[in-house]
Amino acid sequence: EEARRRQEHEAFLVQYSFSLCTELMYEVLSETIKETATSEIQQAENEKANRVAKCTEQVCTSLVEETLNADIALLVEEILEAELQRIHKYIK
Amino acid sequence: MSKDSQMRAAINQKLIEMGERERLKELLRAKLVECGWKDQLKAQCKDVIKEKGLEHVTVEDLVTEVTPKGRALVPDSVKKELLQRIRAFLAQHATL
Amino acid sequence: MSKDSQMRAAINQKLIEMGERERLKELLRAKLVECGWKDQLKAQCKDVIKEKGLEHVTVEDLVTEVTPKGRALVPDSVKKELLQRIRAFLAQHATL
Repeated sequence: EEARRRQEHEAFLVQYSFSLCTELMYEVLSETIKETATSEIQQAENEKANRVAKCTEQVCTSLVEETLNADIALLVEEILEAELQRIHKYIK
Repeated sequence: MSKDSQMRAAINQKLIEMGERERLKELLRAKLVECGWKDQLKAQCKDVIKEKGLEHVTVEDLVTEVTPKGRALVPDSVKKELLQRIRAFLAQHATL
Repeated sequence: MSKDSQMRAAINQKLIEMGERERLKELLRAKLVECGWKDQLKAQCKDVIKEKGLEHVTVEDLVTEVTPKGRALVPDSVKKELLQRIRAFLAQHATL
């Protein structure tokens, strides 16, 4: 009887060990996968927000440059033209 | 309640009371980092986000997508070590 | 094409598509007149012409000479306002 009880107890422990192992594995993996997925999405969102901010600044800078280059060239032409006209008038 | 369920409940309680359940989970978490599983999982998540586009992925989608591979990627050695540790605890604390 | 250049291209395309790029340039021009930038730059050009003599100055020379100062003279507040306006536009109109 004692030997039978011992055997049954052993069988129970083996079966319990497996089920506990599976249960813990399931819990930890589920938690870790959820945490990792959340943090990876957050990280991707942060990277994207940083990229949008940086690129917006770059686009703004190039828009300013483009406008200034065009306007400075125009202004210079106008001024030189006006100066030339002034001198022609003076000579005449 | 059957004898088995009584014993199961008693061991479960002991595991919690003695903090062993949490320690086992901690051990498993540490092993998953140590064996590179967590890095593989991160890479897997990045791949899915890249493939689908960030705007088309929710946390739930990502979890559903990576879970099967994540579970499959756990090395047998990690499972064995956890089982070993559970058995050692039971041998000490689940006497007849 | 890098991710950054893709993003810049997408922003520019949206600005151009909706005519906002031209409106922003107009706004900048108006602000430059308003803050006295244009007058300061004119004075700067006249100084250079006076100093070097009209016969020794070409359009290219003068542009090269006054451009750095022209850039430096743009008030930060104007640049900030422009950036703010681009951000607001993108927030309203673009899914980047």
